[in-house]
Amino acid sequence: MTQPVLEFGHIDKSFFGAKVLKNISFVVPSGTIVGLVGENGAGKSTLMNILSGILPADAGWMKLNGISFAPHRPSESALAGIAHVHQELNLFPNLSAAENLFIADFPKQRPESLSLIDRGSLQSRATELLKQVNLDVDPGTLVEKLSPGQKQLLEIAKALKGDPLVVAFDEPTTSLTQPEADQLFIIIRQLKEQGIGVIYISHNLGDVMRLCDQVVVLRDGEIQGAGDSENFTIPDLIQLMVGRELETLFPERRNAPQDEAVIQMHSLSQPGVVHDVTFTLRRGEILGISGLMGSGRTELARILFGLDSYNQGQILVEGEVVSALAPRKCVDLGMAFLTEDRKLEGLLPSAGIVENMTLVGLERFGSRFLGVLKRATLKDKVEEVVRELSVDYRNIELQSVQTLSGGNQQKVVLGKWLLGGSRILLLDEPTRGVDVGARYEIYEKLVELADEGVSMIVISSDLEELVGLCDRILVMSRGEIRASVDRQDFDRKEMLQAAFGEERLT
Amino acid sequence: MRLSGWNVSNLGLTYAPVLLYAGVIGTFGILSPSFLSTENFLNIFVQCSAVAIVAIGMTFVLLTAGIDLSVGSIMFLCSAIAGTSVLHGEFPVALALLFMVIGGLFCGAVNGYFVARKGMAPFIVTLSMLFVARGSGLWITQTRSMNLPDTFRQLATTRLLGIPVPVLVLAVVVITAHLILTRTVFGRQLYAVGNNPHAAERAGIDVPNTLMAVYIISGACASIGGMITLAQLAAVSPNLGQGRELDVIAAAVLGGASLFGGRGTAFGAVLGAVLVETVRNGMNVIDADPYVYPVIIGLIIFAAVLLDSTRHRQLAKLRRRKIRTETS
Amino acid sequence: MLRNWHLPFVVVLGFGLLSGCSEPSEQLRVGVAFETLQTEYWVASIEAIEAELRRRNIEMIEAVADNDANRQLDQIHILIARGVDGIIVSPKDSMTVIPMIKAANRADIPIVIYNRPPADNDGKSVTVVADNYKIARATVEYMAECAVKTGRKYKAMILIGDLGDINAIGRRDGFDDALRPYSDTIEVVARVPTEWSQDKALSGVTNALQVNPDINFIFASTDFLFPPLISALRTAGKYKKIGEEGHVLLGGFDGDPLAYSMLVEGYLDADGVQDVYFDSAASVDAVVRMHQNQIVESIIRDPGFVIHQDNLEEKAGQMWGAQIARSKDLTRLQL
Amino acid sequence: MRGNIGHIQLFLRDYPVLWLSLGLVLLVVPIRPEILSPLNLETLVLAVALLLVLSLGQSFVLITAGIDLSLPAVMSLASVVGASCLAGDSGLTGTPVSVFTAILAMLLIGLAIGFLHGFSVAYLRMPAFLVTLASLLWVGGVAVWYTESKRIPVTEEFIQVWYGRLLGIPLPVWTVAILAVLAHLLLSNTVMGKRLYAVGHGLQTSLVSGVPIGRTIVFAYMASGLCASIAAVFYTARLHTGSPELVENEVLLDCIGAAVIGGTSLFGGKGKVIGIVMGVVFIALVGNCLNMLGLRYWHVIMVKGGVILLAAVLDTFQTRWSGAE
Repeated sequence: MTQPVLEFGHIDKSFFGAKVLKNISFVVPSGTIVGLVGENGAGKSTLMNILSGILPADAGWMKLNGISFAPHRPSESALAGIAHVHQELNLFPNLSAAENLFIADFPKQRPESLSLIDRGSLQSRATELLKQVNLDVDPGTLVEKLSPGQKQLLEIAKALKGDPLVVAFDEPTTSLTQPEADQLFIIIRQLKEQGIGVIYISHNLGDVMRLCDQVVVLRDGEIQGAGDSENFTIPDLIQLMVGRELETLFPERRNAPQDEAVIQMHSLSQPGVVHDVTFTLRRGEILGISGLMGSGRTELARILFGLDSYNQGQILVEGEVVSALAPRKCVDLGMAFLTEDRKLEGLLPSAGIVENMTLVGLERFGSRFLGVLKRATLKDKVEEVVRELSVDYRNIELQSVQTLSGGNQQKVVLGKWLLGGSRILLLDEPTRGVDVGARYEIYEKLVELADEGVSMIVISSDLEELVGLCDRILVMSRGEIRASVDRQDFDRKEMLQAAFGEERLT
Repeated sequence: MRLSGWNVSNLGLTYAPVLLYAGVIGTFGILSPSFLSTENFLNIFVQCSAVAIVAIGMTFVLLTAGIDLSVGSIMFLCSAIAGTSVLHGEFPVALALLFMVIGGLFCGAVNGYFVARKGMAPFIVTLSMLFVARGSGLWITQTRSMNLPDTFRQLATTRLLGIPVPVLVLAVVVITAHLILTRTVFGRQLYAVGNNPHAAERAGIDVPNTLMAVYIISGACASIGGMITLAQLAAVSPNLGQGRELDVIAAAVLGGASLFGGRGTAFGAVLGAVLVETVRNGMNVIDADPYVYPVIIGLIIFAAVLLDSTRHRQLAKLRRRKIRTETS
Repeated sequence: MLRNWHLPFVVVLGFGLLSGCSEPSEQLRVGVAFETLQTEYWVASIEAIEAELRRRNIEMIEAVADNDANRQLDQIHILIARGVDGIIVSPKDSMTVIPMIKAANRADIPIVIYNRPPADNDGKSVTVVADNYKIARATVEYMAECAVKTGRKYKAMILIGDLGDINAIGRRDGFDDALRPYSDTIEVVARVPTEWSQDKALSGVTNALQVNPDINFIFASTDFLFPPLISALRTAGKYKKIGEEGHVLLGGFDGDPLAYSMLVEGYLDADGVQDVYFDSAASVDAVVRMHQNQIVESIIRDPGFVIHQDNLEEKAGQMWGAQIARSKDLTRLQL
Repeated sequence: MRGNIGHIQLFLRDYPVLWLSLGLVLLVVPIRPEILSPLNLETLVLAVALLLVLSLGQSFVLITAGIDLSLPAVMSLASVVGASCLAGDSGLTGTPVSVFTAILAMLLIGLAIGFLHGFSVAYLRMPAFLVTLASLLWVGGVAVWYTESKRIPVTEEFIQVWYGRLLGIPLPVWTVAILAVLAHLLLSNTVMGKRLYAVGHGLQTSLVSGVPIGRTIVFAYMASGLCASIAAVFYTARLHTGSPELVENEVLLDCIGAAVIGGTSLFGGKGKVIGIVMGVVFIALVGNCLNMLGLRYWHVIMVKGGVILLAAVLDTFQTRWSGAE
């Protein structure tokens, strides 16, 4: 048994009388990866906030390397050797990779009172750190030019800067493709080899099972189960997390897709982006598109929704040839696009639920002349959809959606399109940053819609998700469709191979 | 390598601002040969030096997504302080200049206090300062204009190594500002704060102090700009600096600073100021109808902005990530 | 609850009304509304008016509109609401003053227009104004005579004021008309728009001197623009006393302290003077007489005069700038 | 009753500027009771009306995260064009038709320049600040150029637009009240209103959601131009003058300041007509009180700055209260 590097003892915490953490005790041994799982609101972030010194615990203690540890502010915690890799990327796109690494403690030239940056030392120390995480870019590169995976690696490099004893990862893979995630896991295992204690928080239970040595399951602020991960199965974990049995994560389809084509794409090409893409989406079909980040899957969706242009090929919607696509026109055609960047393209973060939900379908509630809104109908309708999707909120008008959890945010975006009467959904990473319970609810809703004849294209990096949900999966690589697999022929290995395409060969 | 059409248009877009300058200078050069003399170019720099210096300070503020509307009034208040202390207090000129800088630092610190410590909107805080500083200045001068001794004027007309002092001051300020922005911890952290103040706070940057500092810098730059104006005019008039905030912000933004923070450079601010002054000077030199001045200046700013936004859109298109390399 | 909430309001209101009623009303009160205090001329004017009012034991209520005609109209309305016994207004221009006259007429309060005459209107008002065109023309004519005497050719420049100000137009036209007969000796090569702003004047003059280095005849539409003009001339090495080689013929308008000291030192050839003391005394006198329902002529003209090297001793006593300069000993500033 | 009081308290808490306005009046009344005289109240109401037109127009643009600095210039150009329509030799001079034509011409100018701004911002992706700043220069320049700085008189009929009364209440008060109610209904109750907020909250999201952002932004700037023209009609009639220098640029600070004090965000997505009205009342009241007190010129300016700061300080306290709840 290895030395415990971090210990939590009987931690309690309440907000305004409501207990959010109750008697939390567990140990993070050095050189061990501990998975911390639980639904949103289970108390994971509160616990991490206590660890990082943002919040004080009401009762209980923590020990770091056997010494009692009670940080009062984040800097204290960092100094003691606790590092965090956040879900929300705390990077500054207008600065270089090296500058991002050392933003709070630049190496300085003598005399230090001048605060002049020692650029040589900055460069060499940054290079060294980037090497540690296998990130092969020039430290002078602006962060806005890095891919999401590279950014996540940069975040880790930042965490490693202070030679930490414990590194806590909070949803590190949400914006990563599978190979990028694999790369990340290699690095995390390296940390483990170095004797660092790792806390790994994720909604992706597959990853947790693959990576972690031990798991701790939280529900409503209490530990529901803990131990070596070999002793748990994914269904066990889910049951512990949600407190009820979910027979399976993916609901069964009741109706098969109809034969009628809703979208037909013929030999669509745009130089440098996609090449000769042909496929058909049928009514009531859930069509998955799998592929690596940068395989052209998101770009294809953007073209289909009129956000980007194409120079060859034809698109038919409901049998009619459409040209000069634009989002507005697509919306009129009954299409919806749930984008991968929820904050920038999906939500009006500082607006309320009603304002967000009515964005697409607004005209349907306005009179023909002058567009005067029927506010009562509108609010009723929003409340109906909100109920249907079981969105959790405090005030439907005044609460800004950025204060909602990821799952609820995604439900709002989905609700926006449903309220707008969309019948063809393009869903790009629909469950990114969404916890297990909400994820199940979203799947359920999607399948229900498909059964009612709504067609959808689901783009996801999570192959598990596509396999569970889709009637058919297209595999893309380098802007081309490499394979089209029907449900009965789903084979993970084959699809992965297709996704890697030429890359695997070289 | 063959220059393809694509390359030419790309080059043209990348250097669009340069082409604009060349166009403006070329047009005036053809219309009046005396426009192209070295002396006249020095003139342009001398005449825009005050605005350029204040615009550099403004760039610091804009980098944090703030705004400083009070610079024109600070220029006036500082000049009023200097004028009064020399005329009525019989202080030596050097001391008066010191008072100016102290005045600028103080006004900037007050702005900074309310923005950084009280978390108030910079627009409102500096708008208040605009009124308070101008009011105080008018109070001090009793709205009289003051004519200052010759020592002040000599500050503006003396040349070192053939270069007028205001241009030298501008050079010192712009180089210092450039070094601060690119080579110091504060400068780099400034870009971080401007990009995302919450993330900057989490990263351990002292955001309030950074904000405080930019308003103080802006106040100081305003006082230096006031100093140069004062030296050039050898007088304090009650409308000194009035409405200057718009000229200054225009210069900074023409030079590439974003009103939404995180973007901008010191040299850019100077270029923006020089462009506007070049047009004004050029029209003066070709003896254009005075009524047409504002029309032309407005249209050239419009053209510059149009060019810049077109350039950005086109460059973004051209630089879009390529997923596949076309073999054909 | 509601009553409590209203109570302080009612108390203060009542107190206010009471104190308002008990205010003594024997002393006359005159509202003085100036469009701007931007130049020495306006400051001297308002101070002269204040002094004259004080001499007559009349209270002055000041309002300055900061170049905004609409704000000035508001201020007039507020003066009327305060129940002043008369108004002296220096308006932004000849047209926007008309609604002010009408408002005063409606309230039956006498109104005197200072310095900027109103356009034709059917309102009742008295205007005290200097003849800008005539004084400017006389000033420039004197300069032209000086020029002719030397027998040389001259290149002339004018610093034009704000083109929206009728007085600026008058002075410009006076300049043009004065030089018309001398077109073979004096050529106008530069017209610098200044909008009454010193920094615009500075860059304009500097540029003009760059293009036409041989300019040697300059008329400034206001003395307020002398500091930047001198700055530019010195930089170009052209600021010379009368009689020195390379002297530039200089003329100005207003009669401010700086102009006086320039005359004394021999830099300035001529200056058109508006007689501030006459103007202010006449304004106050008119407002008081109108209040007493006496008949006052509708325009009181300030003839003004040109002060120049030949009549300096004789006229300095009437020049307001000279009084100020002497009282403050500003001549020692050695501009 | 209790419910009512609850509402009043809520209202006061949401709009601390109301407290401040009230305090200001209470402070000034004992010194200058004339402030409550009908004559002065009318002056105050008219000042509110004038500033409110501009602030409403400005807030449409502010809500979309833009800004319109061109107002003074647009007003000047509309003013001189309108006045020269009245002075034209069309044979209509002096008839109500000429007044109608003049007003129409003025409104068209505002709409046209507004359209230009909207187009530049929405379709050419130019920054609003610079586009409208350039217009402030060139449109104002055109006005001066066109008239060579001369003032143009207007007819007696035209003046009635401002001085006329209906049921004893001045016409502009009616006009502005109707305008404010319309603006309120537009912003809170129509498709276009919601789109304006959406564009201000998130341009990219609005684009993806099929909001016609181009049209929406153009609408905002045209509304702002229209309001500027209406203000120009009022100013021109009030001052009896078509003038290329109708207002000083400071009016911009007043109208943006009023909107911001009334809760409109310069970063878009926030702003209500009721708040803007209160901001405008406050700014107009400060001006009126200071003139009433007859303070020296410089004290007036200083106090104005101080009071604006005070309003903002109160606002941050208010935010903190509601944040704590």
